[in-house]
Amino acid sequence: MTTATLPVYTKKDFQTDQEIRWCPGCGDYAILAAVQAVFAELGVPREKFVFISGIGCSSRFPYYMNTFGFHTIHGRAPAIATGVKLIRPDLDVWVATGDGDSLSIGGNHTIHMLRRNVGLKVLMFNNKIYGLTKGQYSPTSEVGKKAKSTPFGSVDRPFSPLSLALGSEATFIARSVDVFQQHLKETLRKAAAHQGSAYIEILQNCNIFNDGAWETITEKEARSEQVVQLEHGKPLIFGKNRDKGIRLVGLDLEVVALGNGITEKDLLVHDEHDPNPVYAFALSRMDSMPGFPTPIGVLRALQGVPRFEDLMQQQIRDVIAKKGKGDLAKLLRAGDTWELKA
Amino acid sequence: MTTATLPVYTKKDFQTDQEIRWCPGCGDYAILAAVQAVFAELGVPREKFVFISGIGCSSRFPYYMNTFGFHTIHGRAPAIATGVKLIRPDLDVWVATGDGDSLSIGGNHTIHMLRRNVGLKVLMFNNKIYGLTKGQYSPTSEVGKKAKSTPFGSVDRPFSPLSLALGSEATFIARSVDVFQQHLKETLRKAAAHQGSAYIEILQNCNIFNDGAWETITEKEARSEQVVQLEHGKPLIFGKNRDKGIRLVGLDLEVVALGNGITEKDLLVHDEHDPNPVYAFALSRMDSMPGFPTPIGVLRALQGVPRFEDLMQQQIRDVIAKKGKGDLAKLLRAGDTWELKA
Amino acid sequence: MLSNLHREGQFVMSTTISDILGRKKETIDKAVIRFCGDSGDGMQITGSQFTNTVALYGNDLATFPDYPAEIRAPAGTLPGVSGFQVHFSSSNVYTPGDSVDVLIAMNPAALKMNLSDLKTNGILIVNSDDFKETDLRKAQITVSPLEDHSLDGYRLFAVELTKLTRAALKDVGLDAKSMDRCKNFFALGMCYWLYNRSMEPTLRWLDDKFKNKPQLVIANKLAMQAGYSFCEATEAFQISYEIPPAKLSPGVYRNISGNAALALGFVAASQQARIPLFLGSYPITPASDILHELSMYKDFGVTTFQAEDEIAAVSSAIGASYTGALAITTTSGPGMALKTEAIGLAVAVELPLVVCDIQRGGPSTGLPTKTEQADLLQALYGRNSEAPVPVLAPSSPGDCFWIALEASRIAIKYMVPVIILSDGYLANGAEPWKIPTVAELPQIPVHFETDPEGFLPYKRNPSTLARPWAIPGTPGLEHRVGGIEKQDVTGNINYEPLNHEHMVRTRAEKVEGIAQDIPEIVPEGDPSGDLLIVAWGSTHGPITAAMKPMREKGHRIGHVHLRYLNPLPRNLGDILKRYKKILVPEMNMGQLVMILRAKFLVDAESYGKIQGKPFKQSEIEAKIEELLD
Amino acid sequence: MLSNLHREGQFVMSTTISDILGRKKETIDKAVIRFCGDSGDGMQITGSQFTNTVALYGNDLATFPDYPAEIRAPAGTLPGVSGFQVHFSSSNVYTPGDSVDVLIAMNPAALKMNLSDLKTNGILIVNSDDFKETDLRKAQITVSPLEDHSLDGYRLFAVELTKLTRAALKDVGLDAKSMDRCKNFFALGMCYWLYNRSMEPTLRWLDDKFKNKPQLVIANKLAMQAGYSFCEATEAFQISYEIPPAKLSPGVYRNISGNAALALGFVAASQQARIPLFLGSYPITPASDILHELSMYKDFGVTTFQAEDEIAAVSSAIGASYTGALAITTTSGPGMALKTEAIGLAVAVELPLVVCDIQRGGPSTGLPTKTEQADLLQALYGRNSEAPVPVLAPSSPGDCFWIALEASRIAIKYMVPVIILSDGYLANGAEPWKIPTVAELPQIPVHFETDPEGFLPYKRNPSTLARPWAIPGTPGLEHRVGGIEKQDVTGNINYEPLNHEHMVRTRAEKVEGIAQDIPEIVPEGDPSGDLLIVAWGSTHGPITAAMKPMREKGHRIGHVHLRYLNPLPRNLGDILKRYKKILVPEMNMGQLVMILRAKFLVDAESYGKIQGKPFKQSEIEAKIEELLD
Ligand SMILES: Cc1ncc(C[n+]2csc(CCOP(=O)(O)OP(=O)(O)O)c2C)c(N)n1
Ligand SMILES: Cc1ncc(C[n+]2csc(CCOP(=O)(O)OP(=O)(O)O)c2C)c(N)n1
Ligand code: SF4
Ligand code: SF4
Ligand SMILES: [Mg+2]
Ligand SMILES: [Mg+2]
Repeated sequence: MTTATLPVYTKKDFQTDQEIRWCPGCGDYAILAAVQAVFAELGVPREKFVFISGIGCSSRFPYYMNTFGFHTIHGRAPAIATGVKLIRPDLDVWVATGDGDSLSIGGNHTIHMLRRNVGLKVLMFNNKIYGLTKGQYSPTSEVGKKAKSTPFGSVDRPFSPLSLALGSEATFIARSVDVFQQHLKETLRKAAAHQGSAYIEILQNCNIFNDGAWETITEKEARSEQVVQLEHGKPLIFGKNRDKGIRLVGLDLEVVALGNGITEKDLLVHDEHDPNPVYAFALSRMDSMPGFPTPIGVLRALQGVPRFEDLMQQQIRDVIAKKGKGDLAKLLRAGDTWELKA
Repeated sequence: MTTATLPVYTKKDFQTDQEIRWCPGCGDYAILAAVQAVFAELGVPREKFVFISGIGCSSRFPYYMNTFGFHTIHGRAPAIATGVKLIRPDLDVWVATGDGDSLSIGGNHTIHMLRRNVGLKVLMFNNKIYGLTKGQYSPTSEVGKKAKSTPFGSVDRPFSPLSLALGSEATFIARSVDVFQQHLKETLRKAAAHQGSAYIEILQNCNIFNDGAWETITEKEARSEQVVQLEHGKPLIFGKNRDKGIRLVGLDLEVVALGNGITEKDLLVHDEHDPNPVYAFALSRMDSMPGFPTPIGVLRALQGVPRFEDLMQQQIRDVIAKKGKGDLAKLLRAGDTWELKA
Repeated sequence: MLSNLHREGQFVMSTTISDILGRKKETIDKAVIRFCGDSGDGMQITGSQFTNTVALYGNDLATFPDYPAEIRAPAGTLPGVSGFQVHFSSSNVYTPGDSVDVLIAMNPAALKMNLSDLKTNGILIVNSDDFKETDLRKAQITVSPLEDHSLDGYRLFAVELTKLTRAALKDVGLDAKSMDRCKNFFALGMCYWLYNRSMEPTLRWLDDKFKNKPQLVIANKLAMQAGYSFCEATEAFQISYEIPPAKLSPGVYRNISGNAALALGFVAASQQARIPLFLGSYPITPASDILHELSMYKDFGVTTFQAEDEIAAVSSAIGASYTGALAITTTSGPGMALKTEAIGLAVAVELPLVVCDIQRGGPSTGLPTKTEQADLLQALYGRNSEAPVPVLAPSSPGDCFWIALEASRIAIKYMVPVIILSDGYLANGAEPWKIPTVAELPQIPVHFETDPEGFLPYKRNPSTLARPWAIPGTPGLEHRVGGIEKQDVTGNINYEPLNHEHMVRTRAEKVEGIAQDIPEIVPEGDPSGDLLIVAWGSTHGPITAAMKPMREKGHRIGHVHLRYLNPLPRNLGDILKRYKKILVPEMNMGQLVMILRAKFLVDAESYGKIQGKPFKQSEIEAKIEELLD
Repeated sequence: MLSNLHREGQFVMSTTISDILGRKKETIDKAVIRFCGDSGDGMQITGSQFTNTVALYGNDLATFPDYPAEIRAPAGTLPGVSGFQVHFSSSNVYTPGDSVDVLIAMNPAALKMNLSDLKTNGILIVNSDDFKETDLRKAQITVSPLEDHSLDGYRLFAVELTKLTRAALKDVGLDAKSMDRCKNFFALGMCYWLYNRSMEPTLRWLDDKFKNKPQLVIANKLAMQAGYSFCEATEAFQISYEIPPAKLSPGVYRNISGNAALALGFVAASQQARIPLFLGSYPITPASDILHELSMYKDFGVTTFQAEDEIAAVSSAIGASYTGALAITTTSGPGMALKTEAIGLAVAVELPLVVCDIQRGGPSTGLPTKTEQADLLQALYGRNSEAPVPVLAPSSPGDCFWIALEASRIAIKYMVPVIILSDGYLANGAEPWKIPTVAELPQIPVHFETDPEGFLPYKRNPSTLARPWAIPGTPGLEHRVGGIEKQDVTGNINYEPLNHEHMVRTRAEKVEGIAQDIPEIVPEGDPSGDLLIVAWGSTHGPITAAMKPMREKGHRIGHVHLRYLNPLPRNLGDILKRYKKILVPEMNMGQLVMILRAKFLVDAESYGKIQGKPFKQSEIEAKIEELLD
């Protein structure tokens, strides 16, 4: 792969001629735009990109990306993508999925992909609803959700997708928002650079069945008060006037106002490389803690964990190095044999 | 349910006439004995116990318990048990499962059961191997495991079952060991008392396909050095001479020797009720951290989270209280109707 | 007929001005009308309102909603077109109609997609405001059909629907976009005028629907009335039509879709059985509405569990059944494929369970919103090893209610999982349904075993071969069941060769035996003759419709419509022998026909249509003619 | 014959003392011998060693291992009994034998479970040390059969195996338990004496097997030699047998089981196709060994992925196939049920894939370690909607190799998932297999599309109807595929009615067309006559065995054994017409017979055996006699 011959791409090179079939106003458009823009920059030949998806509005994504694309069946994209990676670790494989596709029917494949650290970049469009099937609650919907299948309100507690990912040994987890284009692009770039599974929760608005689900975060007013942007090596500060921060008390996080003797030094400093997942786990709980802002950005980017597909291929290379390349004629005659002459 | 009429049970009352078909020496026998003993004490009428299992050596468990028992299909026990609980929340429903049954094929049902906090007690027999299918590695097997399907060693990282459970919002997680009978019984009692999902990892020896997997913990010598027994309200101390402890440094745990200025006061004090799962998550990482002992006992017992089945039934009662009990004749004629006379 | 009608709403036909002006009013027997437009144009609501009005009036009818797989494809594009067809008549109606008398097309894309179904000289109403250059481009049309004479064969009414609606609503205080959303009601008003229908039911519905948005009530009412008046005033139509009520059998009616009827049927079954109803389901088109419906019936003690996937859905239902509930699970083809292992467990442990497969186009994701009948063989054989189950199929939306009851009855009586095969067409299509009284519903006796004396988990009822239903919580009945082969009677794990053969045959016999407990079949039409049409499911309508004209032509034709696909009615073999030829129309490649050929060695012929669309009456007629020529 | 034999091992028959002592040595044609005992007694190893030795000697043979579902049920109990049967002969061998000439029973439970299969006057060797009160109780026997004359009809040799073994090993320095573990080798030694076989191959095997445990090498060798000498010295047997080598067709042979042959076949296919082999699998009895085997062939670049479940297993294989691998997935019935949705996806996206279902007893968990053929209809129809796939079935352990190659060839050439139906009997049973040279293997040409010029993802090869295989990483071929219905040629999402019908029919046609690419069938036996036996899979052995005696009796019988179940060989219909009756023996309730009846309207009769066990030759013979009487 010589970069010298790599064509210079523009966003347009990643657009297809297929009519986009999302509802007007859907947050998916913004995500598509960001992905197309970032792909053009990554320095990867277009034919090396593969987009694999399950079923859902979000899973229509591959049709709109001028890369290799495979729109598969509900929930199974991580497993199918694992097969792709095991055969061709050099491909840049991305998964587009939804909160239902990835966490409901696809939960098992998601956690095992993360455990194995398969080198896939997973874009999980979290709109806290089943869009394509017209509005049932999902495993990320808040308790009490009134939706098509829960007219009296849901009673089950949601997953925190990023906590679940950490419980599954994820090496890279991040969160961004459909409408925060710059942030989203930056997050995608970081995911692209990660060696191993990258699980990115993208807060996405389904304006038809769950409009305003992320309002508290996306509204102009809210952005700075309700969101803390994580930056490696920087303290956890937020607020319109950057006057609030997060500090650690024992194993608990606490929101504090800066001033009155409390300075940046008292705050947690973001370390996305912390080998101990406890820190990232603590961050992943914040959005469900009343009074806390929602962290966006890369919560964890653990370096140095080998990718599943590389280890698998390495094992093959090792065996060949040791035993030599397999000889079919020999293999057929392996073990006890006897010859019968004519 | 009047305790006055409750027969006094002995362990024998929970034994069946079926021949036990585990290999001689299998750790499952000890678990069976402990469960039978504890069931006899719980003050629950025998007919209210239901044991549901998937497939695996461990999943043969229900056949040997003189309660209601259902040996189902591979991985689906939590989902089937959820159906049981939704219809009869008053039943005392237990699930017997293995590391393969619960974490491999059954991973999705396990995490969703925990998220919903269905009132099931799950005994997960972790022998780090597929026993019934004769020795393939499992999602809890250590990296490099040479087993039937990985003659050159496995390359995927294992789950920490208890981390995964916490990532799934578990309200009760515990760990015990087949051969630690008293500890196991005590753990079972605590699980029985918990309102909601209880996930108990039982370290179990498969002497045929993975003999000695827990040797470092179960060997006489090792017990006190490699194991820290969690007790609510007590500091985390271990060692033959109870001369070592665990303390917190930032978000990291540290093993310290007591003495030389370090006293019990510097140590973490176990709080199984800590509402913040970060503490339990930190504990759940310990066994995979070199130099750390394996914690056994109840890592987390979060109180006050309602059970899924209770909320579902409550919703039915609420609607009936508000609307009255449904009237079929009325329902049939609901909406716009018209009559055609003869 | 009108005098016979008592309408709950007590509305009266308003005398129309056309009567006064003396414009022509023609009484006809039936009409087929199709509303089509962009998904955002509210065509489903418009169609439903029209349907409701003609139903209340007493016409027989059938509907066919047809909507895209996308929630909302881009406005104005071909994939975004949504349609709703109503066939209403003073006679019996069996299908939504092969072709349409009146087509309302809200934009060029809708016109392009639907025009071929409009009868020559049929009425075509288009919104001429939406035929601008950009609109045409979205529909991939170069020259406006309003200008190139391509519509010459129709009675074209190019109406400025947008402009006229805005004019009507100018004082309501809505923004332009909101006003434009009311133009479907303008079109609806026109249709009411055209068929001399009262706007009363729709006015009432608007009051209720938007009770918290009074501005919308006013706006839509005004739009509808404007459409009505437009026809009246402009003399756009020189003729209007009157279709008298149908002679339906006496009783109280409502309009019902197949999915709603299934839901209602299960609630009724649970009430009749006096045990709780449990639904374990995972949403999937076109089955989701059953979950939605049942989740509203908490007052009937219904538990609806939206599971994490289809496997958990069916598994939870098995758990509920084990615990004494009437347990069901609902899905469509891809979800059905995922449930098969667990259904096999229900077969092995012999527990009642009803599995509803609302079939859609396949394979794989296929055509999620389109209809098909291609899951029959999956239902019969799609499990590992020999795992026979009864399979039932409703033949109309209203019949779904009765099938739900019957499936529940069989499941409970025989301790067996039962599969119901409905399809997208039955699920979403609606028909007037005669409401039964509770007394008319079948009894569903349930016996939970309670006696520990001599209890054994596989001791069978000698006549049904059912094992006892012994639910957890019953003192003294502690026992173990499982998916491994077991000894009959005791239920103990058993691998002996002859026991296995006995168990396999017993499970099969139990299902076969149900043939004695279901009605013999009586063919419609001729009891013997040249041709027997054997079919199942939603093909009932077009075949029934085709029978009459064909028999009037002198052909001797019978029609057997199978509601029981396994076991088959016990006299079916005899009936097959009475006809020279056998035709089996199915919306698949020939699945039932294979069963009939194998079982009865008759040279039955398959007629397959796999287009995501029901048969047309004319297609059935043509095939009959071909065969009998 | 002996002179013709070159043995790689270069061992020579040792002259036995019996020759010297002049005890009787009878030359016979064949023998069936069964070793049975507790699962812990090493019966599978004993049987395999005996098999290996007779195979090396040049006998034809067939084996039948039969082990319990439990890993190790309690020692001495009935469920713990494990058995291994070998049939070896100087003529062709087709089955492991209906009944046994020699039964070695290591304990009372084994005796009880197996005695009924021993021929009258057959040789019965029991370990009399294990017939104590407690041993009898574990086997639920009250009176010792050694004492109640119930064994009078057999040539009983009650040998103190335990005691004699311990005596032989007294100097090795093992504990009692370890010594007792060698008693199977004592029994093996006895059998070698009885059949005049050299111990050489087993001695060699022991050297290799326990190379790191020299004590065990010595102990087992001593035990075996002691058994041999015991017969020699004690004159326990007054007669020994000689079974000359068989006249097999010339070539190099090895003994192979069906699962090993499948694994080997796929490695060969991947080499012939020059693309990597990928296996996605989840362990399940009796398929797991294929995974175990293939995971050893990393030197052939084989990727074996043990997935989290069957759905992930097949899905990963689809991903690998999409990326250009020869992708396979292996499972048994319950796992197959879970894979059906994903197989439907492979049908829709038209990718090559080979799915192996090693059938076992069902339904549900059923009889995991027993054999059955009841997944045929699941393979053919167990998917939502119309999703036809080719289905192949090997007819012997060795044939599994060729079926793997053929399935791979078809999958790649036609871009279609292919199902292979093996079963527990073929999987674990072994037979001498003539090893092909690499040059004899079929070519499997692969063409990956590389030319962007005019590339369209569903542009079909006009003769095969296959679409191009355009793998990721190929510049200029970026394109999208998916499970939604698509337009032919372009592959764009398409919901149009006629396109759907076209696609459904095209997918079916593609599979049907393979009939032109597979051999016509030629019946074994009479080319026309009174009876045609049509069968598939592992029933090949007993049917072939039964043919000869029945034809010798004068019956005119043909036998068609189908290796292709979909599509069927193109001349099958013609062949069926040439016989008066058609019999279809299957280890199910009549699955293939249903297809034949439906397709050809012939009154084929089903003969079902569902006992977790293969047919016996005598059962087939009896059925033939019944039909032809
Ligand atoms: C096996 C199967 N089950 C169910 C469905 C129906 N289905 C399609 S998408 C979907 C959920 C979509 O939700 P999500 O993943 O959140 O995607 P969104 O549409 O919200 O982007 C469901 C239940 C299906 N296609 N296949
Ligand atoms: C659908 C399905 N897939 C696979 C199997 C085979 N199988 C039975 S048990 C098992 C794994 C058992 O491992 P575990 O759960 O750890 O139980 P253990 O035997 O170790 O107690 C497998 C793969 C099956 N029975 N059903
Ligand atoms: S339904 Fe919601 S998620 Fe789906 S396309 Fe429409 S707005 Fe987007
Ligand atoms: S195989 Fe292992 S886990 Fe299974 S019964 Fe035997 S010792 Fe126990
Ligand atoms: Mg969603
Ligand atoms: Mg295990």
